[in-house]
Amino acid sequence: MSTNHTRADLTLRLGAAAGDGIQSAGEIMMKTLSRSGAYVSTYNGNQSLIRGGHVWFHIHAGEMPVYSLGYGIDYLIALTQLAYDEHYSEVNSGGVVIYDSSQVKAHDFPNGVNSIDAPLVKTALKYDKRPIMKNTVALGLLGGLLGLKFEVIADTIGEQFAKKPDVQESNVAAAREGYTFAEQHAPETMRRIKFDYTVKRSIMHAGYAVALGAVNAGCRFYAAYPMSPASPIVHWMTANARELGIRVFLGEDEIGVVNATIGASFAGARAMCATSGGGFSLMQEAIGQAAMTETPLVVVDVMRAGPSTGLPTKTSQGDLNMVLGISHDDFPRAIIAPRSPEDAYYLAGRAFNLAERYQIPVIILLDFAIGDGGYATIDELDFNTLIDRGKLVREVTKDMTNGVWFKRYSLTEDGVSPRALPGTAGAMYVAKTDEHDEWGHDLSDVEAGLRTAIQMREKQHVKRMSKLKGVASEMRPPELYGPDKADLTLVSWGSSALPIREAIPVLKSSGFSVNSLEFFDIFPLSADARSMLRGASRLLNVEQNITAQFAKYLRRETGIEIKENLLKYNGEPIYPAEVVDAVKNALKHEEMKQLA
Amino acid sequence: MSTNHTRADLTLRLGAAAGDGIQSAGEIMMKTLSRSGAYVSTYNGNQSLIRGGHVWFHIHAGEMPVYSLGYGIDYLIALTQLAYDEHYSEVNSGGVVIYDSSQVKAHDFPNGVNSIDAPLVKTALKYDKRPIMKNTVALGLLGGLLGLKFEVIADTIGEQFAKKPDVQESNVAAAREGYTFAEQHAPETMRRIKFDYTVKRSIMHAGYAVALGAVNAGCRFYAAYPMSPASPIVHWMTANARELGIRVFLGEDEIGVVNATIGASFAGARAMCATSGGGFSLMQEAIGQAAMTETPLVVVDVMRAGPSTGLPTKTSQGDLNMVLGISHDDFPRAIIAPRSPEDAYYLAGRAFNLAERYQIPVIILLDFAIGDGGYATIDELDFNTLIDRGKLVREVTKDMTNGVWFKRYSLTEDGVSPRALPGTAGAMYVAKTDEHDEWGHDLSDVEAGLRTAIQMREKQHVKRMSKLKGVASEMRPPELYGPDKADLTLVSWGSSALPIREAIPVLKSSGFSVNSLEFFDIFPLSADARSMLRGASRLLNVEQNITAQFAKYLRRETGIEIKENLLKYNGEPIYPAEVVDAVKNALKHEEMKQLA
Amino acid sequence: MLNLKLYESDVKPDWCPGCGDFGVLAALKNALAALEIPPERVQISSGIGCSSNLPGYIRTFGHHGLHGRPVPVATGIKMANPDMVVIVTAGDGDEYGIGFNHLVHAARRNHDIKVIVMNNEIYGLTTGQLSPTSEKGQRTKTSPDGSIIYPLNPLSTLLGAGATFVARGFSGDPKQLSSLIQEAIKHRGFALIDTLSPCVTWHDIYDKVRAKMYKLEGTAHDSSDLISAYRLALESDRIPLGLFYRTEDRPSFEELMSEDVTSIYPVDNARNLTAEQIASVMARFS
Amino acid sequence: MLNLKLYESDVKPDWCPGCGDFGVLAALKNALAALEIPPERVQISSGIGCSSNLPGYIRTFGHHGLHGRPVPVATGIKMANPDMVVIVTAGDGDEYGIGFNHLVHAARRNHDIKVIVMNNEIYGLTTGQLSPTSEKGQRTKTSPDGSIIYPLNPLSTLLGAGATFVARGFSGDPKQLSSLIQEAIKHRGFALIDTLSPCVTWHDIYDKVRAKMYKLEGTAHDSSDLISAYRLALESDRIPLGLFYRTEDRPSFEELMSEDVTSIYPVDNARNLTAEQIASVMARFS
Ligand SMILES: Cc1ncc(C[n+]2csc(CCOP(=O)(O)OP(=O)(O)O)c2C)c(N)n1
Ligand SMILES: Cc1ncc(C[n+]2csc(CCOP(=O)(O)OP(=O)(O)O)c2C)c(N)n1
Ligand code: SF4
Ligand code: SF4
Ligand SMILES: [Mg+2]
Ligand SMILES: [Mg+2]
Repeated sequence: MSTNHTRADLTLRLGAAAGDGIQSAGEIMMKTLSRSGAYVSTYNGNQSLIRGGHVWFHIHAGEMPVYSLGYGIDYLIALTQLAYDEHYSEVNSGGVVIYDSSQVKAHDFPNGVNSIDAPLVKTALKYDKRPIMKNTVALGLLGGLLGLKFEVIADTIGEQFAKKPDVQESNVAAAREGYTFAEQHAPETMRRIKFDYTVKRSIMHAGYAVALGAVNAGCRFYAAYPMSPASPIVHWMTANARELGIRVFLGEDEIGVVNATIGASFAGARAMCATSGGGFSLMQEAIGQAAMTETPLVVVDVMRAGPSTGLPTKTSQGDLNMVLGISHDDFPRAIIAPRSPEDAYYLAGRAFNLAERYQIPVIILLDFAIGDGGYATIDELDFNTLIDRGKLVREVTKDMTNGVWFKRYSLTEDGVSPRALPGTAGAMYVAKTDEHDEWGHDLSDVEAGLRTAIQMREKQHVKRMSKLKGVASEMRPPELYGPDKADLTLVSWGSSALPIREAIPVLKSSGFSVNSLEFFDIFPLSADARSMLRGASRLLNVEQNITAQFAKYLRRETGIEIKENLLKYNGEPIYPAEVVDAVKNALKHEEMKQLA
Repeated sequence: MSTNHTRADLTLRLGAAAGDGIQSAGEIMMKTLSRSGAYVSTYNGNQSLIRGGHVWFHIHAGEMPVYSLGYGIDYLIALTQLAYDEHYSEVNSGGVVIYDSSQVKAHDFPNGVNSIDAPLVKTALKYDKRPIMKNTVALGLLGGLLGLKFEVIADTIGEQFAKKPDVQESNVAAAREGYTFAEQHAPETMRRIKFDYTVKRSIMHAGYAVALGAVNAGCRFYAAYPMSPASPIVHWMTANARELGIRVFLGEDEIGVVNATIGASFAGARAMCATSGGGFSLMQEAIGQAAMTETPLVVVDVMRAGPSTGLPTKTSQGDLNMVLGISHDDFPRAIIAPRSPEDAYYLAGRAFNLAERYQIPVIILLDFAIGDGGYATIDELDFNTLIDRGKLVREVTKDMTNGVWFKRYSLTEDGVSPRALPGTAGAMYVAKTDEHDEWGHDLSDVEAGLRTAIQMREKQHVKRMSKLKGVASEMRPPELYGPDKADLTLVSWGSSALPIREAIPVLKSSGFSVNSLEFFDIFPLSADARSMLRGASRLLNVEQNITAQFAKYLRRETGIEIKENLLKYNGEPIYPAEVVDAVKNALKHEEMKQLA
Repeated sequence: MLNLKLYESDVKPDWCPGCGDFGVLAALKNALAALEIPPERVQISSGIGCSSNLPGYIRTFGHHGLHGRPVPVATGIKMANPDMVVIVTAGDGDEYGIGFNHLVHAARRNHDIKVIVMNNEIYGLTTGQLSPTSEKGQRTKTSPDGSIIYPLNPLSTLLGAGATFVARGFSGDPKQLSSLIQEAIKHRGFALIDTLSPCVTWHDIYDKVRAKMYKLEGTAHDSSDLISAYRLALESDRIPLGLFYRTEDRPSFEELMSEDVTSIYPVDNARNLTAEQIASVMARFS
Repeated sequence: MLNLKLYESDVKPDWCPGCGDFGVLAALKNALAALEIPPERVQISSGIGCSSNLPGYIRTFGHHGLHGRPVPVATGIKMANPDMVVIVTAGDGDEYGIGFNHLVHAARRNHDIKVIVMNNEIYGLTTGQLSPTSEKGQRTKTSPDGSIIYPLNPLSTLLGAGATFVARGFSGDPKQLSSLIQEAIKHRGFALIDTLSPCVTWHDIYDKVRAKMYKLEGTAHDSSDLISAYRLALESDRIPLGLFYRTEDRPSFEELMSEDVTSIYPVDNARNLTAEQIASVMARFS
């Protein structure tokens, strides 16, 4: 692969067996690059197993913001034969393959690709009986090739091994050997970028970002049952529980988890839980419960490739239909799909405001690609974010009670009834999953089917659903990326926006006029979405599932049928080159038609 | 209410407190009418409690087929004041209200309504210390008014009390007193129908019908956790388990239930389970599992009004979005919504054929109105139904194995791979919820992300989804009810077809030209559905949920937006009169526009 | 003793006349009044079932949620607001059937919640099907010829799972039941009171219970002896009523949590992170 | 003894070198060969987890299903085809966490399935989080400062729930484990073998087990004595290995079912109702 473009960026890929420490090496390189002033975006090609197999870590780094995996591979480190065989064909012309011929047989090189046969294992064996430091040697070598300052590499390594002082020093030394080797063996032409050691930027993936955004928004109750790729969130929460005062509930299953979250929210905490598709399925009944009792709830679903167990460490955007149809019968909800870690941070905070303002469940859809599989550089975060707890009654006035009960489900114009928390004097009420009247009394037993109860049921059902009007008024339309007018408008939701952002400049340089509508507020759909879609001269939908769930949803809501789709559903992330190809095919095809 | 029409039918309503035995009385009357040659259709207005409150039983009987509740009330038995207050205003002109002035204060009578003040309690007290037989007296009275043969009433009562011989006789005697009272006090003009004691027809509701259809199709494993309104199915299954050889699993919860059903199906049984929305939510993860392991599965969801616990004994069609989006990521499924008990019987059998032919989950959507809440007369059933178990391998040939494993997930043109059952020699394989290759080997661990695994994932995902093509080719288009051409076409799915059938002749007699498209094969949509919808001059959608889920689904699939809707979502069944009104409003409105 | 009127709802219970649950409701009100816990400090969570309708009939905070899930809801409430007295009232189907796993794990974690199970050995609200505690041979709507299934013994199972307070009450003896509830509330951590509460409509066990019951108070039983409690739980000829087992050796989950999470502030007081917290957190993201 | 090769898969286990699960796999193959059960008569169900990958590594029928659900799947299989020898192999998270309720109820109903839990006191596949059997104080990814939660004792809980066969094995002793598996298969009904199977990557308990273990064979323990089994299960200073409890007094669910449902025919032979059946059924619908 060798899509040429002019941006000052480069791509690195490290491939090895699980247990070889490739993720750790990749993270060190990512941090080093970031601390050297580069924007980074990474992808973790891992497997659902603990040792062996084949894993890889990909870094895209640039002088300007980067969003996804970039184009091809500029630097490939292949620690195993499998890593070599799998990746060498993607190395760009002018790129470098680094391997150790004592381990890997380099059988074939694409045109214009440099190779460096380095004694990685031999060097590593100087420091340990087992060659476990071969990745560190390679890391140093790579740093040397890239022209990174060794001190930055050394510091990052030191940090990584802070808890193992015995191997800290030897790792740094091993890296230095690699670094020196690079200085001696660097090929003449290599893609390089400029570094700037004065800037400081943060890097995180959307799993951590959503956690940070939640906690900064006042979330102090988190519940989870481990599930890839949502687990980083619970790891972060437990690691920070002490310092930030987070109460963490580690449930016996996802049903316990979501019900405890609902309990905590009912009691007044800003509370959240996260899982992936299988766990989310189990939570559905309880999400309906929260909607019916009008208890605010924020649930994160980090999507992975399914159906069923599927590919636990691979990415997908296949859960939209599920969250559009959570549990039985109609209830209000909001669905939000951050495009990036930054989005995740801000939208998590906003999710709590929406959840509390409208007393509804808010679903945040992330995916493996940005949620666990990839770190990215983020702009400086604003921590002074709005916290709006909605209609929260701290003191009960006479009109709110009948002397016995608090009027929890009062019929109001906006559909939102004032809420009081357990412990508030005079505010006693029963949260009800049965249909109920304004006082929270059952309409399902002695009243059911009576004229008055039928009317009250209608009113309560309408009241709940009418909250969607308010939510819709807060939903943001898709953001336009690229030029205002274009021959083709790409449509995406959530993380699929990112590879598109990297495709647009490349397409432009090839003379294609393309822009992109990035949806992140998914349901209810913003009122402007329809006209924006209508305004486009031609639409091509990009998403990661096999049935074009989002395009179908848009058709359901707007009547607009998007006939061209780039659908990826093999578990791998979308590469910008795939977007480029899809657009070129579409537009060329169009030209052909016009000529004919 | 007094919509006049010309059909030879009548409507009866019995209202009382729960525990007063009104359901039993209603069933006796229903059977008596059926055994007297009338077509019947009933509705059970009950509550989610055991004693007290207010319940009612409605019977629509006719010389010609009847489908739903008919128009207004011709005969009202009001055993309690509440029953009187709730129902008297619906009594048709020329109708009769039967009450006992020692219990009920008749404060108001609509125009042209007859009343009979009968000593129900006094008579009942002759037979027991407590007036529990007042409903039997009323029953006899009603029979007398209707001109039914007393022997038929007596036989049916005798049958009902077969297990309590001590009260059998006294009940018959009490009924006879009521019957005699009627002969003496019958008002002059009453709506009556002709009886024919020679015909024999069956009556059942869709819950029993779906069970019967399943068992006749060879289903011999049934699993359940009780839930209204799905419980009648498990009651029927356990009652018939011994005689019909059904193995019944009473699980600890719905998750256990559906997984055991999947296990039984995997082992070779035709297996089914049923629940309502809340339980269905819990089953979702496992339904995804069945799709992934390609294990046939039939699940019945008897819908009730929600969300959440909602109104357990009230009706709804609110679960469509849920079953369109079951669990995460895409997998093939079929969704079927019987309109009536007869439909339920035949479609249950067909569901097993679809499930086994395509090795997919098939969801049958019933609702309270036809599923538990209402019996109806059915035509004679055909028990000689097709049983097609699909590609079931009884003997393994060489090409099916590699000497170790059976090639369970072989890539085939129609997407369906031959299946073998545990116990079959040489057919060992592992059913997998992880993505897998043709041999059922994991693609999620050591293979994940490798080029070959990525390709195989794509193929297996496409293979599974491609089965939908076959399913779609078997899906039937909506059935047209009424004239071929009409000014307005009503659209409905499942049980909503029935009140429409009773509205169309009434509309016709008022000069409105209306027909109806009855959908019952819901997903995938039959290819003809679109053109049939397009062919209509004007569409009005009728369904029982607040967001018009089916209309939205049709828009998603066909692009056709149905702008006029009759949506009912208060838990009560749709009355034909409501359809009549909706159509008249729509068409009158249209006329007005044309005049203006 | 607070005035019982404080806890009075304006809703009449929809239970059948004679239902055991009336006795449980009376005992619960009595216990709260006796311990002088004002209504606004009490949180009752329930599931779905006849018994689970209880929260509507007592004036405290209530959460009438999903079938089988009141325990995790209660746990979340207690963790978020440890000042509340958190009680679960539910049925045998709810707690020993669909919700049993939550009960077991709440018990072993020793969450400070008190669970009163109204055990009538039947699914009442769904009109009388087999429950996990239905006896072998019992005829119900789902076992018309008599059940072939062995019942679950909730007491021996919970004892095995490490519950720190296990008792059995009887709705026909609201006085004893009230004192068991009071003990449970005073207990440090999780408490289960399996309460025999007959369903007069679908499966009336009044006679059975009255014939076989005896009270542990005054017997030689030592409620700190786990093995002896276990032996009692296995008794089937007679039905012991009272406190089977209690240990105060284990701090509750909430006690341990409060020690562990150092900077807890009232959860209802949501605010942004402090500058120090931000600095410390962000340092790890660079 | 059948040839072990019969059970050989062509897939190499993806377990870490040294993982305890290798020993369990070996013991299982050995037990099946010793009992001379041909591969096509064996059905293994598993959940999700490192341990649950086992079915791919042994040539029998397998169902590698959902996390926590292998027990009901196995139950359905056994009820549908009682001729199969039905075994569940899964992890502690799978069976004692998310799936525990199914286990408890399968035990009390005495379904004829044999459950081998590979208990490593950790969630292995998800990279090392707290499991229900993790010890108090254990440091994991979800308890970085040491867990504050009491572990679940699966043996005492299952004994309390009425399990008819309860044993503990150790992957480091495949010989004893094989004989426990053989006993379990021969047992009339449900069997649980809690099998300590160390995770060398996230929580290595080899040393702990080796230091504290002892075998019940040859001790005075009477495996028909429930109270004594219960006492053993509570032991924490030492780790008893072997058969804790077995009773053959209760017929299995499947035995009772076959007596109850008189006209059972092979379930894979689906056909329409007979004329007599139709007549009898339809009579009730008139
Ligand atoms: C998920 C789910 N499954 C099933 C039901 C139906 N359901 C309602 S109450 C109940 C059982 C009630 O029995 P129990 O808990 O013993 O309470 P009781 O009525 O006997 O007091 C069931 C099965 C439900 N509401 N939700
Ligand atoms: C519903 C659901 N929740 C969570 C997960 C994620 N998950 C996969 S394996 C596992 C735990 C594995 O632990 P254990 O059962 O002890 O097996 P081990 O890997 O230790 O052998 C979890 C939580 C899942 N697959 N499904
Ligand atoms: S049905 Fe039984 S449990 Fe329910 S209220 Fe009546 S007596 Fe009580
Ligand atoms: S992570 Fe642990 S349990 Fe999983 S394979 Fe490795 S050693 Fe075994
Ligand atoms: Mg009960
Ligand atoms: Mg484990």
